Amino acid sequence: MGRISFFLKEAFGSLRRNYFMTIAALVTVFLSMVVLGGVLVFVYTTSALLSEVEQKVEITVYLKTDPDPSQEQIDALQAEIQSWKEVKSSTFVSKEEALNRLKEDFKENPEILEGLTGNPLPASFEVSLVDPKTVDTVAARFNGNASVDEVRYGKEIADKLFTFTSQARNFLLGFIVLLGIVAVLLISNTIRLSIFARKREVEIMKLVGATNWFIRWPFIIEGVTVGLFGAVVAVVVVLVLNSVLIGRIRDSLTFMTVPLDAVPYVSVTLILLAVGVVIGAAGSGIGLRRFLKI
Amino acid sequence: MGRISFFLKEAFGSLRRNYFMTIAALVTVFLSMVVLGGVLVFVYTTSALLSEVEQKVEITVYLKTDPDPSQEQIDALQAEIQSWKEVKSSTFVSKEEALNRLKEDFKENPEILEGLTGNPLPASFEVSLVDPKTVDTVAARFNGNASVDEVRYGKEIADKLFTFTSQARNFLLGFIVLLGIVAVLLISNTIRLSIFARKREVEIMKLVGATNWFIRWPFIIEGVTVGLFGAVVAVVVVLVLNSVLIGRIRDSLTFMTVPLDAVPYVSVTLILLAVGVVIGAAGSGIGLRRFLKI
Amino acid sequence: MIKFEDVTKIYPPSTVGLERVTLHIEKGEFVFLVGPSGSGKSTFIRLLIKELEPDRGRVSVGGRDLATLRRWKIPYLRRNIGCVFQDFKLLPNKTALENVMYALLVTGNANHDSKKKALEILSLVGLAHKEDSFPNQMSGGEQQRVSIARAFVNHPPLLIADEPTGNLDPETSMGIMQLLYRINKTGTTVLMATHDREMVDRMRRRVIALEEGKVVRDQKRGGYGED
Amino acid sequence: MIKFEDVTKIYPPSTVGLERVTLHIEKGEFVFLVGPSGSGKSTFIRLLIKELEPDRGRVSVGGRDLATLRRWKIPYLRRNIGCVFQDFKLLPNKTALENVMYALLVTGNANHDSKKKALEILSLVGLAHKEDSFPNQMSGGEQQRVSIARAFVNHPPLLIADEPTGNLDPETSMGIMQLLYRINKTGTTVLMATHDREMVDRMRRRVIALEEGKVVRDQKRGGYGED
Ligand SMILES: Nc1ncnc2c1ncn2[C@@H]1O[C@H](COP(=O)(O)OP(=O)(O)OP(=O)(O)O)[C@@H](O)[C@H]1O
Ligand SMILES: Nc1ncnc2c1ncn2[C@@H]1O[C@H](COP(=O)(O)OP(=O)(O)OP(=O)(O)O)[C@@H](O)[C@H]1O
Ligand SMILES: [Mg+2]
Ligand SMILES: [Mg+2]
Repeated sequence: MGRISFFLKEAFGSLRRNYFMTIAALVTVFLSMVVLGGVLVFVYTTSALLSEVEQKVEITVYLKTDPDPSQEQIDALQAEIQSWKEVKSSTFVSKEEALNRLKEDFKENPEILEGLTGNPLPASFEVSLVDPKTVDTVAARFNGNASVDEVRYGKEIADKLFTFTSQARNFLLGFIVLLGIVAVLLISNTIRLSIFARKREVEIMKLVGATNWFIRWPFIIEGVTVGLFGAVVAVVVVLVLNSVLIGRIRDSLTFMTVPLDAVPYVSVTLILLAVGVVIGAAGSGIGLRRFLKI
Repeated sequence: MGRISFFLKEAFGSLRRNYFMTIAALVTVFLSMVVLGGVLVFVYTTSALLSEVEQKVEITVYLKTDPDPSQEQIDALQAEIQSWKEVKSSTFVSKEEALNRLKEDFKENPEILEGLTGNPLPASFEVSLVDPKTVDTVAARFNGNASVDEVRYGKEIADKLFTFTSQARNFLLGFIVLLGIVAVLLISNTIRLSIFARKREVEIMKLVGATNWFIRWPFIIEGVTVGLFGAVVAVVVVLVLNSVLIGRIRDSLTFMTVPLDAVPYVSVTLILLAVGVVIGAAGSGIGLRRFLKI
Repeated sequence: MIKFEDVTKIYPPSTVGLERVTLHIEKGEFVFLVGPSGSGKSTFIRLLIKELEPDRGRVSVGGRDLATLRRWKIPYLRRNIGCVFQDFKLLPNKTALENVMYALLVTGNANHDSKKKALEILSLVGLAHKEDSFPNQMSGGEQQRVSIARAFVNHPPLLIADEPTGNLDPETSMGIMQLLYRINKTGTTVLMATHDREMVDRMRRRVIALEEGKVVRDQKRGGYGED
Repeated sequence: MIKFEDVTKIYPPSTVGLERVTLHIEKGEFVFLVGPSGSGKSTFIRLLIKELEPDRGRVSVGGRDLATLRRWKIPYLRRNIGCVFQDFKLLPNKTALENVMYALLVTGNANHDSKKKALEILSLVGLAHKEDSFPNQMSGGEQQRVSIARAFVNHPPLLIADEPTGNLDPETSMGIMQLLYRINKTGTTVLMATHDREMVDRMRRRVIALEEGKVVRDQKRGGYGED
């Protein structure tokens, strides 16, 4: 019988014979992981929503009206804008379209626009950005451009929004880190408790001549098994719940595109599995330490 | 030595002598409670924010323009509106004010309004409600009113908003309930594990003639002590963290009034303490059951 | 006092604990239970305190059929049977004194001299100086004597001892035997499982010998081996 | 083989375990350790396997000073000392067979006949039929014999037994003693703490008597009591 197969046999035998503690540990791992995973998903989703909101920050570039720029100038400007890597897309709104929009706005009180002769409205570019945080930089580039009259992007609102979203992100990040620590503590706590119940067993092993590692390996394998198994079940539950919930939320949120693909399933899965395995192993290894001193 | 004082002595002696398990149980109670409490606070706060958003649903009642209603009619309507108990406040916007607002909106392109002669805009009432959900009922009351031209309250948006907020509330409620269950399971799990480690002890007690309740009381007192103590520390941490965080969030959220008083400290405290005590007692009592069968 | 009628106990799946044991022990008797290792002595004792249930037959103690004894009444049965366990069964988190006192406290009517009583019994077994020691701070023989003290302290009408001198030197054993003898004199029924040939041969009391779960000898004034 | 030089062990705060013990046991000797309950026999043994450290003096085993033995080397010391513990110290989650095999497996060089070996030793102590029983499914004497089997199975050069017959009937005890005797004949040093007067008197081997932690007698061919 090889060493490794002996350790494996020991570990699985012990998991079976101490089934009560195995179940207790599994339950703790599972529950902690479900909460951690659920919150991870929630944070990812919220974070995607925040990005969505940030995307609403656009730059409107009003062109001069007196005289209006020539088509060449407009084309040149559009080409320049689209050559900037910060820009996601830009739409040209012609003078006519601007007027149509205005008419649409006032269709209840057409009297207001009755006296209008000609078209006093400027043409404009609506520029949306890859990273909305670059709005200041991009806006500044239009300064001094001959065709541009004015650049508007709601600087104050944008700044406030960014403060808010970054605070929210910090908060969520803090929450995840805290919850991660909590999950780690809860799991290692339970593993240590279940090792504590087998304190006498470990002492006997030492007294009949087992080395520390000979005792440790089966315990570590047990810890890893419990951690991994609990995490796998938790991952399944979290991902199933997530896809069910997201479906429902999306239905009720038609005015906002909920990014269904925002949750990186793979990384959530990997994070949970890694936490399970590492804490399982470390919890066992560290929990044993005090009993190996004999 | 009275019975109760004996049980108390037993319980506290045992907490001291099994200090390792006491600490493990305390840590679990504390951590579960901090998460539960933190989320309770978060849910209360978010729920208050949702109400804040719902408050933005207003009814705008446009009065007729051709001819404009008389001052008496306006006063009468205002009196009537304010007599409805659903109404929180109502503001009269006169024709002049409406025009001023329009001019303000177009101060960049005054040309548009140049041709305007007279004031084609209607006067209006802006009605905000105690409970925004009554918006349909209240809006319907204006039907057929002689001075009223049109009632607008963005029915579609309002409906969507309410679906969203109610879904969000359900989600948060579900989250809290789930987390409550998780906390209960985690705590009772740990308590049962620590009782399991004392299985032999319980069996011996039975074999020397102790009744079930004689064995149970000290364990229950232990459970209650751990539950209560862990919960108290958690409450303190949660409330302190909350007041620190809320301060920071408020600073960054100047465009929205964050309701600092939204968190009902007393009920959060009571919920956590009650959960701690009940689970401590029940966890011990139920955890013992299987070992009392001897 | 004790009545076994055709009692059989099989440990699952098929280990014989006791097989068709029928016997009768009168109030006030002093009985040795002997037999090789694994012959069923401890099984016999565990049936008496209803730690085990027989698979067949009837066990009664003090005129009470244990099969019909309600679950909640079991503690009251056990309080009337002082029992020295082969593996001591001391509470690990209690000192010697607390372990002995526990048997007094469970009865509920413990009063202020329960501590005095417990200390007295501890001196009787030569452990007055160990009152504050925990089980893992005592030698094997000391633990055994605490277990003996706990069984005595209630003055129960029936005293059962499962190899109470296995970890004791001959001198201390003799002391314990004399104690049991005195206790028996006051009317207490004493049942003692033992391997101590010398002691059994010297006392010349009733000897019940078990072998593979069956009673192979029941002698009024017997010795450890066949005469 | 074993050398105690002025060894004192005080259990905190002030219980004397051993006091100024100086003695020497040669390779191949057969030694009885006797003394009343609480006289320090188990303490003596626990010092030998470095479960305890002496407060003063020097313990050496096989020419090795235990005080200077590095922590990671302790398991190798213990594999060379077979030890029967007074409280058996069986692994509760392992069967009789697994418990015995464990002592073979810890050495790392266990091969395919470790199971055969373990079974052989179990039959030697009369427990072949209990190989699959867990400790809590065995009688006191059976557990004790598993502990004995585990101590033997490695053929260690030093065999220590702490009251290995306390839970055994005289016949089984005799069997175990003969086993120890045969093992000793093959050159193994045997140290046995016991209360079995009959056995000590019959064997006439070296007897070391302790009393309150001190050596009060060390006789080449002694009996249990003073001659
Ligand atoms: N819980 C159990 N499960 C299975 N078999 C058991 C159990 N307890 C005891 N046995 C078996 O029942 C038989 C009788 O055991 P018992 O403990 O009554 O013997 P004993 O006479 O007390 O022996 P000893 O003198 O060694 O203490 C033994 O063969 C033992 O292995
Ligand atoms: N861990 C400990 N802490 C404190 N005192 C102890 C501890 N272990 C043993 N003692 C005390 O040390 C003394 C010697 O104990 P030891 O176990 O060596 O006796 P022993 O000769 O083996 O007795 P026995 O024949 O009863 O087994 C006893 O008085 C005992 O109470
Ligand atoms: Mg027995
Ligand atoms: Mg001893």
